[in-house]
Amino acid sequence: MTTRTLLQAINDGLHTVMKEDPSVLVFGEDVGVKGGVFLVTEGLQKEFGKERCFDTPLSEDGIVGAAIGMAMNGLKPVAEIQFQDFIFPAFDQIVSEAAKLRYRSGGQYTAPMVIRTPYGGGIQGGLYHSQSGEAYFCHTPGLKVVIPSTPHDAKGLLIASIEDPDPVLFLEPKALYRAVKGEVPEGHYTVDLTTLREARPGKDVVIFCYGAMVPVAMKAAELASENGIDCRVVDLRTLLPLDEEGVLEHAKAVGRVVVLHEAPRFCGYGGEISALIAENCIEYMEAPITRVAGFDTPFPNTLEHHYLPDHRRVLDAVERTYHF
Amino acid sequence: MTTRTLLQAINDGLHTVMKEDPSVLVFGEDVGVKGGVFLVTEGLQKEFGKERCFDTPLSEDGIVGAAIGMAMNGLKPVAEIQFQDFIFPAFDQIVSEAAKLRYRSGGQYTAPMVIRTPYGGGIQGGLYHSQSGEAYFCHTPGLKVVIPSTPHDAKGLLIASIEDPDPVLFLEPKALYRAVKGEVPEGHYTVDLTTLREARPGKDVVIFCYGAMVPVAMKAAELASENGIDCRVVDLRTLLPLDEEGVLEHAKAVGRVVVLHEAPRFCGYGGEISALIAENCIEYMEAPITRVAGFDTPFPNTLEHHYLPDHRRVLDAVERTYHF
Amino acid sequence: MSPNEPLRVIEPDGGVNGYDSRLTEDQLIHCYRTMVSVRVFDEICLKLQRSGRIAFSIPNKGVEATQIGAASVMKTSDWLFPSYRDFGMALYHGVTPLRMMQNMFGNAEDQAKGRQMPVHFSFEEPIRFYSISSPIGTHIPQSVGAAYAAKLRGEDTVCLTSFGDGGTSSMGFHSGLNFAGVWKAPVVFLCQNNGWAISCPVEEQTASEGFAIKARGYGMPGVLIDGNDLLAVRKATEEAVERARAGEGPTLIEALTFRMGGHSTSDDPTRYVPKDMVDYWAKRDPIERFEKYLEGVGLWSPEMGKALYDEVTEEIKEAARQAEKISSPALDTIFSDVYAEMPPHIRSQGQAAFDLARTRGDAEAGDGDFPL
Amino acid sequence: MSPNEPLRVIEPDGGVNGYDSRLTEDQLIHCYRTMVSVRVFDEICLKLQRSGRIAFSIPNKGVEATQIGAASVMKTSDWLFPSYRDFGMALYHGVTPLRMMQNMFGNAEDQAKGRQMPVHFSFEEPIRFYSISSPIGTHIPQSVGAAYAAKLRGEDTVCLTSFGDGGTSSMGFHSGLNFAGVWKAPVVFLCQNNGWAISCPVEEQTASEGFAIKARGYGMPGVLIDGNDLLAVRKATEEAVERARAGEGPTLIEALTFRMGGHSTSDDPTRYVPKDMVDYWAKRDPIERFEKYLEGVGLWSPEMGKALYDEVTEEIKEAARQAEKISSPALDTIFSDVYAEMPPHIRSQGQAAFDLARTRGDAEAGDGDFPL
Ligand SMILES: Cc1ncc(C[n+]2csc(CCOP(=O)(O)OP(=O)(O)O)c2C)c(N)n1
Ligand SMILES: Cc1ncc(C[n+]2csc(CCOP(=O)(O)OP(=O)(O)O)c2C)c(N)n1
Ligand SMILES: [Mg+2]
Ligand SMILES: [Mg+2]
Repeated sequence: MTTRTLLQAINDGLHTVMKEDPSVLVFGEDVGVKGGVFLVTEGLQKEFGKERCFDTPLSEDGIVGAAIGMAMNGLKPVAEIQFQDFIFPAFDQIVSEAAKLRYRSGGQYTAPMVIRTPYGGGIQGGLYHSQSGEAYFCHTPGLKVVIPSTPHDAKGLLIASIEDPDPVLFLEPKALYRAVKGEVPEGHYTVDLTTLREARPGKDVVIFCYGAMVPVAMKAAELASENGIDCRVVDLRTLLPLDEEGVLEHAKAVGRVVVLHEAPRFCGYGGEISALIAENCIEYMEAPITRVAGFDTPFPNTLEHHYLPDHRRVLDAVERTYHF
Repeated sequence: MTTRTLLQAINDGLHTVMKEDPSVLVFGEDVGVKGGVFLVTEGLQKEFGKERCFDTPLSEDGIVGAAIGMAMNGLKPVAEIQFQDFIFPAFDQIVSEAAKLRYRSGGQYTAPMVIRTPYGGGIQGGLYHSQSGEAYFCHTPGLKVVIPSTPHDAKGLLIASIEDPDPVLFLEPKALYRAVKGEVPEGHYTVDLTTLREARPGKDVVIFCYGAMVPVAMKAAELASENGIDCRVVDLRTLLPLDEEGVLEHAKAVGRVVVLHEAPRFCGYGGEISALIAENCIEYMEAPITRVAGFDTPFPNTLEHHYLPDHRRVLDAVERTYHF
Repeated sequence: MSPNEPLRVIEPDGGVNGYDSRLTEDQLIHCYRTMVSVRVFDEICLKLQRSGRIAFSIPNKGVEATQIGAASVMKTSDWLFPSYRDFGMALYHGVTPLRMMQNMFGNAEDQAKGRQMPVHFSFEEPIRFYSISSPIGTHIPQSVGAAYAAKLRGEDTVCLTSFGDGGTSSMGFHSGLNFAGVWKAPVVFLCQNNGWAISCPVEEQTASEGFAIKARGYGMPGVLIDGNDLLAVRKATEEAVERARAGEGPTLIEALTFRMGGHSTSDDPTRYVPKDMVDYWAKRDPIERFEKYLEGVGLWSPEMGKALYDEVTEEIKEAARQAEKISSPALDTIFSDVYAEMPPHIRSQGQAAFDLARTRGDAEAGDGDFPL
Repeated sequence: MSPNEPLRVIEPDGGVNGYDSRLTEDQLIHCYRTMVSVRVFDEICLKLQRSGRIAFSIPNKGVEATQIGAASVMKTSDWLFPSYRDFGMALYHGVTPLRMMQNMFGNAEDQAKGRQMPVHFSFEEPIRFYSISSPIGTHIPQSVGAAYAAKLRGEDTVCLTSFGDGGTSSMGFHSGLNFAGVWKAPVVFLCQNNGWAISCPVEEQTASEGFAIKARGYGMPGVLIDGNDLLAVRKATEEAVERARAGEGPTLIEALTFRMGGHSTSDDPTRYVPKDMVDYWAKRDPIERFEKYLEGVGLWSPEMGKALYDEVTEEIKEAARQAEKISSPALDTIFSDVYAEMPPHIRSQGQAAFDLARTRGDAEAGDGDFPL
């Protein structure tokens, strides 16, 4: 075990699989010599050569399209999109192609591949370097969507994603790249893609969250406990397919629910969590199912700290839910 | 008043505004001589000339990108995307550009424009000529999303959309193009983009729906009434920004809710409706908030009638909700 | 539109100008037989559609030489990334008419399990005929990825990637050709310029002088050929495949041809195609052209042609009869193949669909017409 | 990379070869002054960023001649569709350093209301300097739409659309140039080939022999020029603008230049740019080049240069000082301008944010660093 940042854990995960499996390739804009703008792929080109870690032309459509072709022809591509905000030129390739290939070909062709991309706010990136687009993708059967929140999970989920037989969108909370540290096992291990994680036990209010919002929820939970409210925090980590049963169990057990994400509220991922609960165990609910989310506006720059949900907003929702 | 199909009503709407306002242009793939593959734009090129109704190269990205430029330079573009399934190459232009232009430029530049596109199943179109992608767009602040279900609304909402100062995605339920008929006023009128429509009064269960699912809900409501269940049907028609207050009023008044759409359930638009209710008036709910939706799979072909929600599935949900 | 003269091999009189195809008699006949099969398959599908027995087809009369000429150069270890009009590529490599008809009927034996519209074929043997996707151009960068993977792994696989004049405007064309150029990927891009993208003529598609010329912008050679001349198509494809196998990278071939029918069974081309254009191309039928050539080398006579036509017709009709008898796919095909393993939520949706059918009866099929 | 010789006007010795710019002395000085202003603005922004007073900037030392040469041909009734590195286009047309600094500080006076990162300028007067968007290439088809609208309305507006070598790989490049060709839209496409897209050299971007050549694939002329030669940039842009105003359609200009700093303040170019390349371009500084020319025509001396530099420096420093004093945008700027009219759900979110700040105190600013 070594203590690593989330960023180092991902880098370690890439090193680990590239060493074990020569069919794993890493490519994207600036991932080679530069090692990516966040340095997530640092050292890979040096260690594995230009054939296995290389830069591409500035075309997300081409990056994902080519990755699909590689995947169906025996390689295991790990494509990087520099910022999740820039993934939209590849939206068609992801949603129409990668996600539907197995289905439309009756299982003859498949696209087991990973698209890694940093998402979310916290770096003063304004409208186009801060977005959390998970909901745009989670409405797409055939795709998997994974978001880690700890270094341990980041490495384990990434390796599981690379080994998964289906296409996986791996969203990395850039705000946590260097902000969280934790124990990370050496070498190969996986964290399975079908279960959520209870990040903190609690019995009064359960907060469902993922990615960069997990530490925010934890902080709010701590503050709440000072006021005698015992919060459970659940890190969903695989958003699609979701561990629905796990969500419902936690919701039933606690009876008071807050759903938290940094993307805009309207038609966001949180709506699905609320809806699942309202559909399957509404009779257990002792309070409204409350969402805390980014505002329904584009992402601002100077005022980003007002836009991003913080412990104040979560605490407020927790208290309202608890005292309902 | 004349009786028109939904398709004729849209064609009539386009004629009406093009006659009144020389800055309105219609363009897209095959909209000129051919009049569009569904013949929605039939006769426009003949009447208004090639300068105002014309074909474009096969590039949805180019169509929407150019429309944005025209809009900011004084024209009123009405761009057609041949099938909603083919809109994804333009996803970036819609989500990153049209929707965010007013905000990012501090109101200096704006993109008042309409993107019309047929959506949904019912024509044996398989994976790629049948999808209902509304949820992909409704998570986008700055955009408006409109779906008519009657000829009267189709024309009135379309004219309102063209006159709206913001970009509007106008989704046309292709299954209804020729299947519904109704009275359509002559000449210019608008249906406002801020209110939902009660399509059928009722007190026992309220069905929230839109587009091609409205007639399905109506049929289910009729069948339910034979069993003594009095269904209210609410046609949301403007999905973004939604008449949230209207939704909550109907939900509170009835206390039992079914949400219906043909897109896949997971992270679909219905989740937002459920979540809104669970957040704002859960205490009025006398039963689980039930969703009836397309399955969480790609859209099939031969078996499309099993995939599309029909009166059987809606009735089933209504009865379960009623008898809960 | 193109100022350059396209490459031609078969002269109007059937003679050839200085190109030795090195095809055996059997191979020549196989090319011919496949062209006839495509034409007959097309005719029969149109009839099946008109009589309501299948929902949809894509006419391909007139473009046979391009698809079969190009496909005939490929080995079964290569990959085809075809367009929806490339029936002949599959037939040439031994996909049976029956397997293709299963798809036209979208039945339980369809390789795509009735999930796609007709003509959206997918085969992985005898050759990899990549699953057709409706969105235009998406397969282009995918084929580059597949080719590059082969190259990285040291295989000598080549990908043949086919698309239309309209397809050159797509984003996939741009990213695909650009990546192929940079990676020197072993791909042959075949642009079938049939004059139209549904109702839009090539002048509405691009202002460039033809499509072959677009190759230079991606650092690869571009070749303009007569697409109704099977041997010209072979010659250009052979050269391109050789370059690819030799590690010299991709080539763009523009084949001039003409779609003699509508865009699809839902389309009426008389609304937009000028009559004289139809007449011009009617005189340049690729099958008649090849017959002249075969006649010259003693392999064809009107009788032989007639006999082969009848034989092929019977075979394809029989395929249609058989395919029509096969039942629809089972309900569970809606729910499988979304992921390698079925997740719980899809399983329970499938279960609910079964239960509902039991308690409330089956869903009713609609009668929607496909417009495009 | 390009085998063709780029167009050059100013000789190494400062003489000009056969091109009369028809610029008055005032205009020449204005060009020079703007080049110096850009360089100084750049220097000051780098310092402001290093000292933590602004978050981010985009170095543009070395590319001044391209942006100012091109912008100087445009009228204020034209449109600029710039890239994030085109500070000089705004300055040339009279946007004050103060207005630009408000954006660098993202303060309450920023035209973009502090919503965008620094360098994402947006102005509509004195010239339409279109709101910069981070996603690469999206503005290209937009500019074509704006130009086509002008043409349809009978105005003689021309759009100048600027992007980098990396931008040519984007889908917007392909659709934009293709539409412009078909529509004969009055646009001048200015590809600033500065050798790099962040850390990716042009050879990784495309296999074509340069970028100007890509024009032919879209049916328009392509011109290769020395981008560090202000008069060569003017000459090519003038010709392109004339064609556009005469209804003859678009032109693609490739300007060879070099970004002498990093991609941004977060980038360390020494990790990837070879030293000899830096040295090569250091000898070709566009400002020194223009000074030689001005000296030759009697408009420049080292003293005059120094005085102007000092004057401009003081002006821009003062702009920075003033901008720094302006407060942050008000909380309600988060919620306005999403739509023309604020819908109820956004209004109530804004209200909730106010209430929360009152009851639980203000949000805390983070300390995230921008990496790109
Ligand atoms: C992205 C996308 N946009 C639009 C369509 C609708 N469409 C289907 S075929 C076609 C024309 C294609 O023309 P071309 O590429 O020349 O091929 P051809 O049919 O002539 O063989 C169009 C516009 C589509 N399938 N995909
Ligand atoms: C669609 C998209 N992908 C990636 C990025 C990240 N990015 C910002 S600038 C840049 C390089 C641009 O290079 P070039 O076009 O040559 O312009 P230059 O910076 O050299 O002026 C990249 C990859 C982006 N902004 N947009
Ligand atoms: Mg065509
Ligand atoms: Mg560059």
